[in-house]
Amino acid sequence: MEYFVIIVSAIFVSNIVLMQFLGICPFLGVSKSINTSIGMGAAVLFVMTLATIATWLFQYYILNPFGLAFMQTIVFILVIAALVQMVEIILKKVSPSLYQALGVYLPLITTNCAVLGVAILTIQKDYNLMEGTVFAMSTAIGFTLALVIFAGIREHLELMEVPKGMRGIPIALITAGILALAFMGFTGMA
Amino acid sequence: MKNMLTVSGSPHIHGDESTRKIMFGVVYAMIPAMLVSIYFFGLNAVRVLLLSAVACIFFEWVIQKFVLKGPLTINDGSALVTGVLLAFNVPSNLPSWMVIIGALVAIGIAKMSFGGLGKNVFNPALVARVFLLISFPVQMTTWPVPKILPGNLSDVITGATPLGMVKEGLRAGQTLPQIMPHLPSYMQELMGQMGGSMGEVSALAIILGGAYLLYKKIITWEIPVSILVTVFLFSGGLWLVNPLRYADPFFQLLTGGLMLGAFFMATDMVTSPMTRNGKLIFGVGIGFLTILIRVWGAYPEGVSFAILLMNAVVPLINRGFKPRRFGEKPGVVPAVK
Amino acid sequence: MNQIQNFTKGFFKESPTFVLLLGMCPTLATTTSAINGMGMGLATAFVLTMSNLAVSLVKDLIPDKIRIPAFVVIIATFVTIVELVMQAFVPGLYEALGIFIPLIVVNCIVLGRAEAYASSHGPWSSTVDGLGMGLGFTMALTILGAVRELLGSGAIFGIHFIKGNFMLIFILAPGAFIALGYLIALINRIRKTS
Amino acid sequence: MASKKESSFVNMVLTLLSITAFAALALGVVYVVTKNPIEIAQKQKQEAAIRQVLPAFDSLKVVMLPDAEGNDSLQFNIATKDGKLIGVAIKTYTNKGFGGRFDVMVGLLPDGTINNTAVLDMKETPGLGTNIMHKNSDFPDQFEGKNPASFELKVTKDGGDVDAITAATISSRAFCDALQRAYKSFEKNKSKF
Amino acid sequence: MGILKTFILGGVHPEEHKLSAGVAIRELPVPEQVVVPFGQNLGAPSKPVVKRGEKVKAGQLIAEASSFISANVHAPVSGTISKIDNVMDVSGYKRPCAVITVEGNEWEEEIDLSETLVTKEDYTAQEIIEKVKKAGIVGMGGATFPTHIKLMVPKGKKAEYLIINGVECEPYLTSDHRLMLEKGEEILVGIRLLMIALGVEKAMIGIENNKPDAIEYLTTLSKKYKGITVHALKVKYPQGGEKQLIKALTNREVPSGKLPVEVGCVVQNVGTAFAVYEAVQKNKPLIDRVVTVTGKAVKTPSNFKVRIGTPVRNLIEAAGGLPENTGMIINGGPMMGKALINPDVPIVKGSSGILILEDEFASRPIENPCIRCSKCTNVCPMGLEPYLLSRLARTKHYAEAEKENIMDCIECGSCQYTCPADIPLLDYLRLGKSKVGEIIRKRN
Repeated sequence: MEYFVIIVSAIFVSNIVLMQFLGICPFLGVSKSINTSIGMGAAVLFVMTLATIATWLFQYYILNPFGLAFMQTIVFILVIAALVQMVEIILKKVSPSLYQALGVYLPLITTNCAVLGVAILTIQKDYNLMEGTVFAMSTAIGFTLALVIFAGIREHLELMEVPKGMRGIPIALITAGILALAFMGFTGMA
Repeated sequence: MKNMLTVSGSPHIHGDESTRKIMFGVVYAMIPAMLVSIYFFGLNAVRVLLLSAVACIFFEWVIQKFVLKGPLTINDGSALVTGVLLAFNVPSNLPSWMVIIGALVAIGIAKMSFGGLGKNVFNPALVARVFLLISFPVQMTTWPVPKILPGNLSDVITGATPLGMVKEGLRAGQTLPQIMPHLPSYMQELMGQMGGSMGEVSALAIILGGAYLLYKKIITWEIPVSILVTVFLFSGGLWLVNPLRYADPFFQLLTGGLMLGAFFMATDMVTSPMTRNGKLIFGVGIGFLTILIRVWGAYPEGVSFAILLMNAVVPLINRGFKPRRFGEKPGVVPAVK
Repeated sequence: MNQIQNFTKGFFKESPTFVLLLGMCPTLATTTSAINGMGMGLATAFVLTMSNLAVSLVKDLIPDKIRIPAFVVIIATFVTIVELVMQAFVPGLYEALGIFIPLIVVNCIVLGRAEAYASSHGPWSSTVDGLGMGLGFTMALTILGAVRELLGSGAIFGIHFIKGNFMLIFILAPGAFIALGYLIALINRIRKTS
Repeated sequence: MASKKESSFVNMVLTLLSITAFAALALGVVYVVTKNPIEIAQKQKQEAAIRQVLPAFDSLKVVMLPDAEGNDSLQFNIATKDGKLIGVAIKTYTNKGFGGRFDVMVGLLPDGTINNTAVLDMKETPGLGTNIMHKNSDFPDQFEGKNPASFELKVTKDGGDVDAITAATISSRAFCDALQRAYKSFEKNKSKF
Repeated sequence: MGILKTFILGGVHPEEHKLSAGVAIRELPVPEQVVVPFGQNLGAPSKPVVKRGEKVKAGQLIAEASSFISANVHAPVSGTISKIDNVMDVSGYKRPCAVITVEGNEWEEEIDLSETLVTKEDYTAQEIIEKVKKAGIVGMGGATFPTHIKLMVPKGKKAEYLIINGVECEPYLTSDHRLMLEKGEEILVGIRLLMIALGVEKAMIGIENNKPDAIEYLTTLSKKYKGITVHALKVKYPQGGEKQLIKALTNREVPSGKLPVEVGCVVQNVGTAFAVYEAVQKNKPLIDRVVTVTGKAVKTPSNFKVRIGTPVRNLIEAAGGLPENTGMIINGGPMMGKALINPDVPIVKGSSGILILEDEFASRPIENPCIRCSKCTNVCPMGLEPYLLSRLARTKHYAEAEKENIMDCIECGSCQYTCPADIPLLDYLRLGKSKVGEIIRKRN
């Protein structure tokens, strides 16, 4: 039940993009087509989960024992950057096809604040490793969900004559706002 | 032959459908619910209806004329439809300035920002309703108790909606059999003698209007039927599992904005899918989300949220559910030797 | 470009928020009131200025291949300093801004300016650039915060014009997107006409 | 412009190491400097709440005491002035809130009269449930100076004396629940102050 | 009879306005001069074999097929070739034409001008196809695809049914209807000949239920002819579309981009069957046809038997003259016909009707925004999404338009007919089709 609450909360109730404002850059930048959104979503799922596990281990086995918790930010960002690099190198060698699919998105993810954000939130919420992993995966799914829905709407708006002044980012933000409004319906579910 | 001949591409004749006809068809279909709201909520209902309609038309005109500087299309009746629907979605005692803000949100944010009629992704009246609900939670959830003319001309007593009473009762640890006696009867719910937004109270009046829309072929059966069936089955299943905790399916069908949502809000052409299968999926999604929010969410009513959420996935549905292309199912084709 | 122009470009012409559309996450998340927006902006401005200065000072000592990691370390250091200082002296604001203080590390403005400007300019210019951009960001966040606070709580900088709340939605998530959307549209319009 | 350093392995490792070392040093210094102020700030937050709900006092004793049912313990901040009991600030909670659990600091005078309340942490619906806080409405004012012995801590709908917040009965009820918990525990542990 | 057959996807039901259904076919007098375009068929225009000043007899070959998909053209009258020049034809473009000044009434000797019915059937398939080819017969329903090519079943395919299109689903038009009533026997003989040419055992005549007299008449007659059945169909436009008619009669669907023979069917129009009868039994090339002249403002809506090359104006005069408030003259029906620039262009092999619309119906209403009512999608007989395709074409997303099967569009106009927002959907679809077609050609 605890996991169920984490999952529902991360995907819907506190959707990372629409309610927490993390990962807005890729949300606005990579959401022009449904296919790229799915690719981006998959890449985020992959990296976010790994990064959360890695940073969790760092926090509880290195930072906390040595009283270095205040170094969290700097350590986490380095761990994530290194991780993305490693994933890129390993993926290139092990599965070139997966690399082809996700490769272009990987460099973008280092500066995706959602990844660092989720790593920090996992610590803040006192999740254990398993909970943290579930949290990270559900958050990534929530991110992908928002991204894909949004991409669908933007592909649709692409064919419409949106007023000149509203085209591009303004209408995207307003759409996101109404989407967030709709997501408020999930309030209270977890 | 006086003038030059007109040369244009075929076809050269046109059916008798028009946007205006469709929009006014919707307005006519709303008349029964309008009358019921006036019957139960009196002059306040008239005030909200008029204000909302006039404000919506006015804002559309102002934005088209001074902001977008495009052609004026307020004659097409779509702003009127939005205005009446918005009025239907608020309590009859909502302060006038809030009604005006609602109209501005519906027309300004949800409709004209996207380019006007046909381009909006979300149902304008519902965006306004949810916007108001979240902005002014107190005023938007304080419902006048319906009284019959002429007693309702003056003082207003407020009460809760049946859904709100159920939610609160459950929160307070009561069981449904304990709560139910305080609720209106099915008959009262059908007629509309219960708390609620002014246009949504009478299931009967809405079904009447819905039947007119179906008869005039302005809407098709898929969306309302799939919503109602899903709500009935889902809530019925829950009710069978635990009748102390979950309300019975008839209650779910008759209360809140379900009927209004199913017949008037979800069927909005602009924001619903294009194909039959798409419409069915859309309706099932709305029905499912409605019960999900009603039963497990913080808000007692979920129809508006459910419709807005499904509005958001309409582009995906349209992509996933294409009409059956001719030639896809060749039928019996003889073997060629 | 003289230093005055270098300083002022961040306010309008190259406003990181309204024109370059950088750092959207904190922009949306922390602008529930003018004061919060301003606090976030100033924290970012500090990191931006200091990291620009530091990067321009050490740029020639850093081999190209590890440029980005080195910059990230520098930025993260300043972010942590801000974190600790805020925790100590403005704990209320620190709590209100929450996770977005550590997240300055991944704010594209900071790394973006380090990479695009400080790594090829002198310390003086870089500091001015960082300060200008940072204050431009602060201004944008303060404006957005003020708009949201006014519409949401009927107040600006905590001074109430209306008793109680106004349109609550503007201090919640949907209002953030909507207010920023219209602000950007408005700024676009002004830029086109001027 | 001075020529850049070559990207040789030794160079890269050395540079990164030295930058990290610098960074660690700088952070260490700042950490040491801010350590105390941070602790003070954190302590002050709670103390501020206690000061808000109790009359002026000069010394504070913190004890953990069981609640009325004896299955949980609450934090009692016993305040004295010149050695005389001024009041007790109890950090109580409820699980019945709209957004689940929230914490309330309740200041009770020695005779059990409610002096004041402060909501510490909550996830109630903005604009509705958040009205249980002083800054948002006058709902909490009605508890001031009331003694739960004579003032039924229930909303009027449930037969009590508390006027619920419009459209936020659940939060109002939860608030009463938190207060009730504190009061019962106070009554039970009275002898221990 | 039970439930009437029809096609399943989409379709509309415009008001029928078959004003001239009860008016017998009249033969229009030969004009003083005829203009015969060389390109009257789908495919390559034919190559002239006569010169200016040459004397020709009625039925004499004046231009021959120039490539595989092409058809012969014959002199419809006797006289002198006064000019070979570019003259505006029904397409609105100037195209090579032979202008013949009519002199006398001389016919090619082999042509049998008697009215006697000849039912001879002992031809080989090859003989029939040869005669059809020589006579320059093209699809008379309006598509003008050379008929002899349709009769040559590609290798590896087998025709099972000959489908005869007597649907005439376009409003106003009655030429096929009258032809079926007045030349029923000849049509059935023509169908027999077509069956022999194709080597099929079964032929089905599809007629919409708004022509009960024709259904009854042909049903009675068909009993005498082996393998021919008559089927009443529900009235629904565009049932005359090849693919729709096959679906209605056999429940088979021609796959996207494929020919009807893929599902064992070959479709011919009743007018074509009649022309085949004349070509085979009477040696008469295709030099005249039945044309409906109609319109609400037309004094006497009529059906005329007209020589190819006769100016449209002559037909209109014969039907009571051009109405005062004429806004548009259409070659063909109101749904798929083409608006004429002026009434001086000549009748061609594909002209099934001349429709005159008054001013008030001629101008297009102002386009409103699409309200996504999905009516266009519901009426599209090909299961396409016209609202989307038109948007894609408008915003130049041609690759997506191709993926959305824009090339399947049969240009029936149902979408535009039904659109409540008066969007010229078909105009955009045509634009999209031509652009996508270009892209496809470039790719191959």
